[in-house]
Amino acid sequence: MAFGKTPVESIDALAARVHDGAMIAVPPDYSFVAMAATRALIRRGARDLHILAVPQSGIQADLLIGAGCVTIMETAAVSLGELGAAPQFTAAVKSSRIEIRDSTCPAIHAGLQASEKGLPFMPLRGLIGSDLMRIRGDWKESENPFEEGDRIVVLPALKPDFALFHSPFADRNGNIWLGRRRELVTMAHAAKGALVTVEEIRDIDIMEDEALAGGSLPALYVTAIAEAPKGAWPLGVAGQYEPDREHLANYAKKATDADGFQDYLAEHGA
Amino acid sequence: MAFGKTPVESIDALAARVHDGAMIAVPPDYSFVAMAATRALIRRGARDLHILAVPQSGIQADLLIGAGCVTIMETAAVSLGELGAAPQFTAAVKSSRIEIRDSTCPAIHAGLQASEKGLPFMPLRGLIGSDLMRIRGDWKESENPFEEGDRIVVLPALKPDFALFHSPFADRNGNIWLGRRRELVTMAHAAKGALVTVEEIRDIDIMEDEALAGGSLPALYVTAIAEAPKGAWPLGVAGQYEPDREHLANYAKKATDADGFQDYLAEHGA
Amino acid sequence: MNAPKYTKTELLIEVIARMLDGLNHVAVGASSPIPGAAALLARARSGGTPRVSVLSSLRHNDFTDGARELFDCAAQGRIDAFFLGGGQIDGEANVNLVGLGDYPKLNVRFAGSYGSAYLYFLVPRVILFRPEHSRRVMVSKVDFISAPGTSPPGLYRPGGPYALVTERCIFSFNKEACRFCLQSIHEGETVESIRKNTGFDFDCPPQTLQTPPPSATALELIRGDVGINIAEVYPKFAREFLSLS
Amino acid sequence: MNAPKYTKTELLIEVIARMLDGLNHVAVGASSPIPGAAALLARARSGGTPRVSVLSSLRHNDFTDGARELFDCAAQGRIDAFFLGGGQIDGEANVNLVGLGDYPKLNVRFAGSYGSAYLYFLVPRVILFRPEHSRRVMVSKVDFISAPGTSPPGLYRPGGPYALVTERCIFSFNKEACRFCLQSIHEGETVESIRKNTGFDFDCPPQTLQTPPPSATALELIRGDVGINIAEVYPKFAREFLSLS
Repeated sequence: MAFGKTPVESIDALAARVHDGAMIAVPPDYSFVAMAATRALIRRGARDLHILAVPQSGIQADLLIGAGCVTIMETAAVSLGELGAAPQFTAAVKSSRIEIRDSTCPAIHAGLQASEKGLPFMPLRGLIGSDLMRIRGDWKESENPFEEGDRIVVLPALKPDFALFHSPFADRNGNIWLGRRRELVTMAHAAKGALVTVEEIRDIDIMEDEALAGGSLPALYVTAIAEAPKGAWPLGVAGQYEPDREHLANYAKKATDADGFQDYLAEHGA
Repeated sequence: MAFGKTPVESIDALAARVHDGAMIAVPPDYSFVAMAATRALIRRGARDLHILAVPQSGIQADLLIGAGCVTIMETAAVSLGELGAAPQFTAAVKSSRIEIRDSTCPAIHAGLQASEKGLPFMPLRGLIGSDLMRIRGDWKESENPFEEGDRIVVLPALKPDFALFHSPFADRNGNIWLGRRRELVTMAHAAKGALVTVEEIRDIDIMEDEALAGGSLPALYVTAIAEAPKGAWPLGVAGQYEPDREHLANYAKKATDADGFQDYLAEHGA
Repeated sequence: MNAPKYTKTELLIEVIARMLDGLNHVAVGASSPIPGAAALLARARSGGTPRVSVLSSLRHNDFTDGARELFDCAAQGRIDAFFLGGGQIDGEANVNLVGLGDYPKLNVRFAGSYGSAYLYFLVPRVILFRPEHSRRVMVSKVDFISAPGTSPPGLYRPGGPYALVTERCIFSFNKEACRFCLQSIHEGETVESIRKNTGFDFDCPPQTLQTPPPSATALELIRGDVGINIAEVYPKFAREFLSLS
Repeated sequence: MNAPKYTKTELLIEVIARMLDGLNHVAVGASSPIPGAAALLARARSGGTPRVSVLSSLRHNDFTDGARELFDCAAQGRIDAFFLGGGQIDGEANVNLVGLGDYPKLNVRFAGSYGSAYLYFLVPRVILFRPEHSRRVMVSKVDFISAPGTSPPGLYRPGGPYALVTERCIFSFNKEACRFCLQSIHEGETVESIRKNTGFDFDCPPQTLQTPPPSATALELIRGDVGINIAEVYPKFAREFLSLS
């Protein structure tokens, strides 16, 4: 089945498009995280993923890291928020099982905007004097070409293979509604393709409704869509369902040791 | 009267905020042009304006130029579209009555995005080998810091004093709805302040409606609002009213000579 | 069976549409009614391929991120074809959208360069379209280069000129030689009439092809859906140059 | 009349809120329940000034252009105050949000730098907030500089540290001397207890001020509207540390 030119497929078919070694951009926990697709990635045994958190992540990154799917984690932070440290992330970094590319939120946004604009780099204020500049061999100090002596950092473009996220709905033509979550629009523009799970597919044309069109991502950027009701669970979708706080607290407790983490995976179908 | 912290005032009071010599950014003819405010600017005898068309303009720029309000016109183009050349613009450029800063659409967007991001410059592809590079003393050829020999242009930030545009509605807190016209959001972010005329003020909170919020500009960026029903006339507002094509054709004819232009101004209250 | 009668406008729409068949995404800029109609025609007869984004149209416009999205999208490699005109076009495919004479004190001022200085570099298939084919327009050297036809090796330039379509003929562009080559001439023209009206030198194949007339299907679409849709953005054009059925 | 009883959390909310009075726009980042409550308190008692943007809140969030807008807005000079924590904070106001030990093989790993390496440079009034005030946190030199407290002259830096608020005291920061100065101590503390628990040297005024307790109005708001609103984003915090009426 396909709406317009964008295929609508099963969550496992969608996850299978993420090849081993792919760089995938994902949103923060509060914003339309494709958790059902994340479990599908773990089920299919994805390997060597380069996860780019835009700009931070939580349980999604922790699950993928714990399940051995991740080789590179690029992020401004990984945390379970009020529930504390992300246990699998923390353990993997300390034991060097993954390569951590510590970044800072605006650097990730700027790197994606560079790709969005087809630019090889983007300048950014701040950063100079932080140890991030020391450890990021790919960030460079440069000079403002319009003012001698004004030092400024330049960052290389970040070009993910896929942007992977969830949305309240797609329309019959494959357009995706995202409302205020415009970092997902930028992510999709910057990536080679977007893989999107949706609560539902509505038989409407988003582009015919000016109110909806302004908060949408055109099908043009979407590689494939999978219908996934409650697809952000145990995280929430603003205005539709709350995060499952009990479940998340249980995860935070269980995932602190390897056995508990494996139990969790087995129990929750990943 | 003020909604939230944003003053709501008369169209003349709003226009009076534009001081002589101000740099003001304006949208293209198809998109929410503040024509009533433009007539108010002419009424108050604004002088030495630096008009930045984002990225092109039509009757708005032509009127302001003809009325002697403009010293610098920075734009990718000025044209009356199907109705042909913009007569007052054309005459003013040929007689050197205004300084024309010829640009190209993406360079204007990039310069505004630089200001939006608080950056002193933005790189851009293309341009090299065009005569625009020759005549724009403020554009520089540079090198991609991540690839030796890869030449790329850098453009200085464009920081307007005001973004001036029209919108279908504001809410009671001074938030402005713009739908898909997101170049107006960028314009407002980049400018020191936004002056916005609206068809109406609705007694709602845009931020409480996720569908509307995604296509809106927060009051945070808005200096002042004026209610101006049919405020884009003789241009249109998508979904609300069409351009007044007869009026525009009449303008195109009249404005080709100085007397006809003055007649037009007198007749239409500018 | 006689071939159906057609206007020059209809021929030009069909000629351009043929250059778009099989592409994924075609964008159409300002003041481009004929290219806009061509893109809609290509889409209509292929069941939705290519996607068409007509700037300043609400209905035929996939963009939702403001006016910059067209340019970003092109830089991402997501736009396969675009159209440029020109007050002057020269034999090296340089285009001039700024004016005639010595800049800035021009004898004739055009509207301005629009996005040409950028899109010409980034869109793989840029179709130059200028109906008027005279020595006034097709010049040996443009007075002002809004966008250059070619760039030196090493400069990032995935895009460039693909063809030049006029009221008299179609030229293809040879990037290596940096010259136009006559591809086909429209009904009523000869190689000599082209040469006489062209200010630049160009290559000719051994045999001159005639531009085929629009098909009956194309004409039906142009006079139907395509015309109705282009009238949204270009009402004057649709009224004056299309005989809508 | 006895002063009303209050918790340490309530005191800290009030202490920070006082630093925000009169500002136009305060933004609150991730994992910042007390600063978030302080910003809402400052707004509540001034009739809507300052604007407050709480990230990850829908209700108290003016941003509509995606996650980058906070950072762009700060660079535009439109955010007057922001908050940073730190697993370690040193006497030169450097903050470490990355971990303890030699990077990348750390003994303790924190969440990460978030936006610190940028916002610390651009927001005029960055308030460092870390309740735990021990030699483990307040160190002589951080193991990793997520964001430096000061920058050499000539570097573009309109922002920087304004104060450091802990469970024991308030420090102000002297940019020229690149040192903290004790501003006031909370009830139950002495200069000696502060020195004993601080791993860096700091300046002391001749007379030590006591941090004033929260006003009855402040407490009423914290236990009412402010608490209810902060619970939207930090339900666990609101449940455990605020006694909502």
